[in-house]
Amino acid sequence: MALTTYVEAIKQGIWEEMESDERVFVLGEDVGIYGGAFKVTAGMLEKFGELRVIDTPISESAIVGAAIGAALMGMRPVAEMQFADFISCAFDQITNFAAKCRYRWGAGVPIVVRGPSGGGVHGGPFHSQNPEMYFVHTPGLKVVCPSTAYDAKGLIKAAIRDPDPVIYFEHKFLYRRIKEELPTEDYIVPIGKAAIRRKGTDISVITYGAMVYTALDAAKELEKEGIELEVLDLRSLLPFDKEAVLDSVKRTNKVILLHEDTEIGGFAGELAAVISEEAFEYLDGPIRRITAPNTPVPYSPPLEEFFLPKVADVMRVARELNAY
Amino acid sequence: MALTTYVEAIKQGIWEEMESDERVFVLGEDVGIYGGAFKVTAGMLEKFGELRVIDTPISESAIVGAAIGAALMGMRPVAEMQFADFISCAFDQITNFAAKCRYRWGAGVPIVVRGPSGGGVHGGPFHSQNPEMYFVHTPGLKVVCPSTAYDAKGLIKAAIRDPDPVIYFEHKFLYRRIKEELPTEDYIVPIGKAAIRRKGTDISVITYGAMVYTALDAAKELEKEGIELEVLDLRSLLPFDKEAVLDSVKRTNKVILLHEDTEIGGFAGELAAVISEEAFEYLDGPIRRITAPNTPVPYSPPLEEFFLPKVADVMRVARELNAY
Amino acid sequence: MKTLNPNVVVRETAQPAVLPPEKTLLDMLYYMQMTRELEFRIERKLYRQGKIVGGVYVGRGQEAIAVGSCIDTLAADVVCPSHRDMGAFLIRGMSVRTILAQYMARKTGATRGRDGNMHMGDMKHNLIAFVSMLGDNVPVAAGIGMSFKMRHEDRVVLCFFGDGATSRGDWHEGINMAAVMKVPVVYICNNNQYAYSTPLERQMAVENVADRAEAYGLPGEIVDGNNVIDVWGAATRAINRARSGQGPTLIECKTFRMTGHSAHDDAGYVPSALFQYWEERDPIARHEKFLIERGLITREGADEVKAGVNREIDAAIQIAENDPFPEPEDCLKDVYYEG
Amino acid sequence: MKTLNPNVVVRETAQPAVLPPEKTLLDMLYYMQMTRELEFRIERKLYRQGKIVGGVYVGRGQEAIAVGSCIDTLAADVVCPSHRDMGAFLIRGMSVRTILAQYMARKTGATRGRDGNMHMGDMKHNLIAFVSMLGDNVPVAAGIGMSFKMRHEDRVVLCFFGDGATSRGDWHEGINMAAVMKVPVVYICNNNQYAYSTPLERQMAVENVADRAEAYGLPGEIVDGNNVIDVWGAATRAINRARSGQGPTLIECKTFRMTGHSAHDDAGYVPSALFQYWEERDPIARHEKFLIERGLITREGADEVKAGVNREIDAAIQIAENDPFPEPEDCLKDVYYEG
Ligand SMILES: Cc1ncc(C[n+]2csc(CCOP(=O)(O)OP(=O)(O)O)c2C)c(N)n1
Ligand SMILES: Cc1ncc(C[n+]2csc(CCOP(=O)(O)OP(=O)(O)O)c2C)c(N)n1
Ligand SMILES: [Mg+2]
Ligand SMILES: [Mg+2]
Repeated sequence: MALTTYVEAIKQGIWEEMESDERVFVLGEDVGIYGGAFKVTAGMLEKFGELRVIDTPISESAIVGAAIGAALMGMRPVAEMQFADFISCAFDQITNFAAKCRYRWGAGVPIVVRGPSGGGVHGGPFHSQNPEMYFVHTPGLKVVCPSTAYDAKGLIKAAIRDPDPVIYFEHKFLYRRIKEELPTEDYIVPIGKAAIRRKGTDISVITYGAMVYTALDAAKELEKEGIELEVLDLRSLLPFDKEAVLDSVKRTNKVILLHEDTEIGGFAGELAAVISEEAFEYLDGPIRRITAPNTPVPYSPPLEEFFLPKVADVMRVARELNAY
Repeated sequence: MALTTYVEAIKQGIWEEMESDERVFVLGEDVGIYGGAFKVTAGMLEKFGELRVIDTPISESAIVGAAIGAALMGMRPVAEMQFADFISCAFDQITNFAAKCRYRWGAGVPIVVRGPSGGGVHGGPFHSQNPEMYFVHTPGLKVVCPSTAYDAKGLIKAAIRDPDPVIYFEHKFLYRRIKEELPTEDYIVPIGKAAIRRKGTDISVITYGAMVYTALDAAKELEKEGIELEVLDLRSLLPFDKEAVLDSVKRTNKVILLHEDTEIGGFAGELAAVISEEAFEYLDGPIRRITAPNTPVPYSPPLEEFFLPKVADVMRVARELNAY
Repeated sequence: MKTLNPNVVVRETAQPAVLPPEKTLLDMLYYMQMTRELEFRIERKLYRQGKIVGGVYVGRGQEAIAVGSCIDTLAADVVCPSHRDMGAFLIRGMSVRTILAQYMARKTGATRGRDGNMHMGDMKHNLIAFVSMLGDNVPVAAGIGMSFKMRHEDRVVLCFFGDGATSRGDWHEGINMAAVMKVPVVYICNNNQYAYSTPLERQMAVENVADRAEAYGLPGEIVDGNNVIDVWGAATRAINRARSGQGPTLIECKTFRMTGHSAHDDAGYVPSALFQYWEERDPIARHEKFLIERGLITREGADEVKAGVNREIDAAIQIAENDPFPEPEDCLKDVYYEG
Repeated sequence: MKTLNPNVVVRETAQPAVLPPEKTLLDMLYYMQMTRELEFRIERKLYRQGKIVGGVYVGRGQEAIAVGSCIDTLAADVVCPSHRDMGAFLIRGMSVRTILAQYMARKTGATRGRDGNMHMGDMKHNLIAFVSMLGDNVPVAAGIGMSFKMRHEDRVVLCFFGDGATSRGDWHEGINMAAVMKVPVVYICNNNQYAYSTPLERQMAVENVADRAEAYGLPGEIVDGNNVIDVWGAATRAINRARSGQGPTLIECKTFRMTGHSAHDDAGYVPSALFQYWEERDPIARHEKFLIERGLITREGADEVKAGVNREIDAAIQIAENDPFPEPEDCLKDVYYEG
């Protein structure tokens, strides 16, 4: 069977939803003729026509605003941010309009806002950001960060079908580096469910996105030293799978929180609070965070390499925790 | 001696800096003729003239953008957001332009962006927000949240003199409810330094903004029960006074993290991570969070009352922790 | 006609060739009167009695704009009001009691107490709730129009905003997108010449909001916003354009805010001559005069409209005041779909 | 003159009454040639050799715009370039080596490796670094102008952007604010008729970017962006207006992007006839021809300019390639002021 890349999986997911539900449409910059900067929407214009594959002006706020308007009328818009970094320009529409409609007046806003996030491709400070926390901190939104092709497809489909606004961050480093065989039948990955990527007894590494692979690589190395990491891939950040987190921590009693996003105010903080409140008695060591440092994402390869959490970081911290 | 309100203290701080440093100017909506929606800039137009007290169009993004431009030319702009909620409209300029200039090309952006945040005045979902975490999570910014008139003045002066961009959230509930005698001589409150508002031995309540008073009120009640809360007012969130936090926790061994902002991704998470990593061995009980629930800020008094963390919440959790 | 504000020219518009039917002309009076009296109660009575908390904004003097433009919308059309468009809610069918309950933060209000004053929405009436961030509804309206175009539906959307809101980036992005996509939107500006305390000339370096229309390639039209029939005429033309696939229009209604910005603003910064000038052009008095002159109503009949409206409001206040507040725990509900 | 794109009219501009001095005319050739050759090396050599990583954007065919408008700026003036304005950096005094080191992510680059390609800034040269978010520099330029006005300084700021950037809300807010405040800014649009793959008619429903100027109450001027002397003329007029306190101007330079959007885009979506049409209007060839016809340079002299430029670049590449990368731990420095 053919292997499907992560980027192709996203495309398949949107494509299938557009085929099965005529309310679904895509809009964004260069999504039509060009098929998207990363080709996520390639071929859609030809297949679905210009009413459902809409090239817009460079107006992130209006892209999201228009998606909201269409969603209020019963459509299922999928809005692309050419890079996730540019979601900053749509921040107000997302956090104030989309996130609060249902609460205020019962009007659902089933939009998906998606875009490539993350570093590792030398994109520099404005093409490498991980903006998930700005939205995780906004009640009314959902936020997902798939790490596998299977999840990328299953979560985009779940996001499109979701009655609430979903922010979907795809990791551009994984686009063509990750591939797997996908089911031929229709499936979704439910929003809010984590997946254990590796069972382990000694330390839980709780992570998401591209860092799942960093954790798995470290686990493989540490296995040789007799340290067994459990790797929990959150997949969704809002809501997140608290049960799976607590369950893992209660079994391993030690925890590393790993993400590519910067440290202060990052998702690791939220996890630390939940764990130290609800699994306090199970902890046999300090909760350790491994994150990017508190800086913009630098461009030059040695700087970016320094910035990104690495396998060696996980190994070092795991050894320390193991010895604790 | 006359007592100075919190709102008057902010005004005094800006006024004095404008008198002593001609680089300082204010801009924003209705800050001139009207003196600001909450009168923070009242009288400034008459005193300093329209080149330094600038009524702008309703353009939050351009207000901040223009402040950045002027700051790059050596000015010290103080930009007002009429309500802190509207900072959402300037999110991109703040997080991408202002926050990253120094890192990228060594250009300091000494702007202050200030505005009234917080609930308790029935402002509803768009006039009550606590948007601090969006900026705390952005390296390159500083974020302060004064709770006293003394701090309000000392921190606005420190913010104006700071070489980096400072986001200054004043709590509108405190504007006219809090007053105290202020020093007649010039002073600042250094950014990044917490203050112990009440010494205590049993539990540390770490908080900021209007919640400082909630904590103090609870402490007064609990004293009667023999529970001694220590109340630590962070004053600054970015950078925050890690030393003071750890020192307090190491003395009391129990901790409540209290804020008016919503829970998920709130500042309590950051604190929990730091404490559970760096003071793990000192903890004699779970770290407890008391925050607003994960909803927009509702308008109707019973809903808003439910939304805001209360003295009773602190008392309940403190009793539980004390009994732990 | 020159207003006192040297920056504002209200072009003399010809009386529309076709007048609305009699019933519409009389309905206009009713809705304007209802708007005026309802807002009077809200701002000058209930708010001052402490029965409404938080901020209160009314559209005194601007009643003709929402009424004239919404009166002929069809049930399937959509309206995105702004914060001075009470008439839109009334015409679209929101009850006076629901509105009052909203202002008094009751469970029976349009947002069940979650939001305040003019932030009302109801999909049943195709009314989109305003968010405070001015101009945010402009791209949203474009998206609503896009959905009509995609589905080949014969519907239009009306979107309201003030002169001040036109300075927001979202206003620009939204109008531009609507123009590029040629969607069926009618954008309606209440140019009351102030944004809070800020007069027009500190907001823009052009004389008219409608001067901006050309920059987007859409037709702009300026009307006397204090003449409900002129507003109706412009709206009708724009709605027809939209329905026939010719895309969006920007209508600028020249008017004046006959109050402070909100209930706690005494508008001390507004020259009193301006109030006087515009008082003489009061849209309700003018429409009454028109109806009387045409023999469509008598002076007494007009007074009875006002009296009737007040009886309706009295009754609604009684109900709304006895309506329950939401349960505190309701705070936690409906952040997400609950099935 | 009509271009092949039916939406674009390049108005035939009269040769400016006053020409720049000879030295300026020759400098123009040098800087355009340097821009062209330097970007050629960057896009077609260093990038393809893997010596530049990440994205690369060049301004091939648009060299006259930055060069014509910046050539007469004074040291105290400020320039906010966008992503296709290499000439601005060169004219303002940034060395070829610093630029190459920037592209090759070296410590000696304009951002010491923190940022890539055109995101260069240097307060020494009054060059403000671009951020990717298109249009963000427009309000920033307004603020720079405000500071000049506040301090009564005789300085102007030039701010560059593409046609696509004009759809951003920040563009609107910034231009409007500059117009209202009457600050000394010259806004310069490179209208290369595409934003990435999106042609002008899908970005705006007007023919010209400059049509938008009226909506803000500022003068707009359209020039042939492939004629460096025309650009110079328009810039000179606008700079003079700004210096004399008459406020901002919007200059639209009609041009064409003679490459893909970035080094990894083959521009397959651009009709090849358009490339051909604009190739014939190449700004460097045209300027060479002009200089030769006026007897200001010979063919050989012009070739020698190009050869000289290439020698400069060769030398700079050698240095830059041997420049060090930043130390990894540098990542942590300078997020805040470090004294
Ligand atoms: C983005 C944003 N900034 C500021 C405000 C605060 N504010 C509320 S109404 C108003 C003035 C609005 O003026 P205009 O658009 O002319 O409407 P009007 O009130 O005159 O009808 C302001 C500044 C807001 N609601 N939203
Ligand atoms: C806010 C924002 N959205 C999207 C992008 C991605 N992007 C980079 S350049 C570009 C096209 C720009 O078009 P234009 O402004 O015409 O400039 P040109 O590249 O044609 O010179 C796009 C969409 C961006 N940089 N910023
Ligand atoms: Mg107004
Ligand atoms: Mg372009």
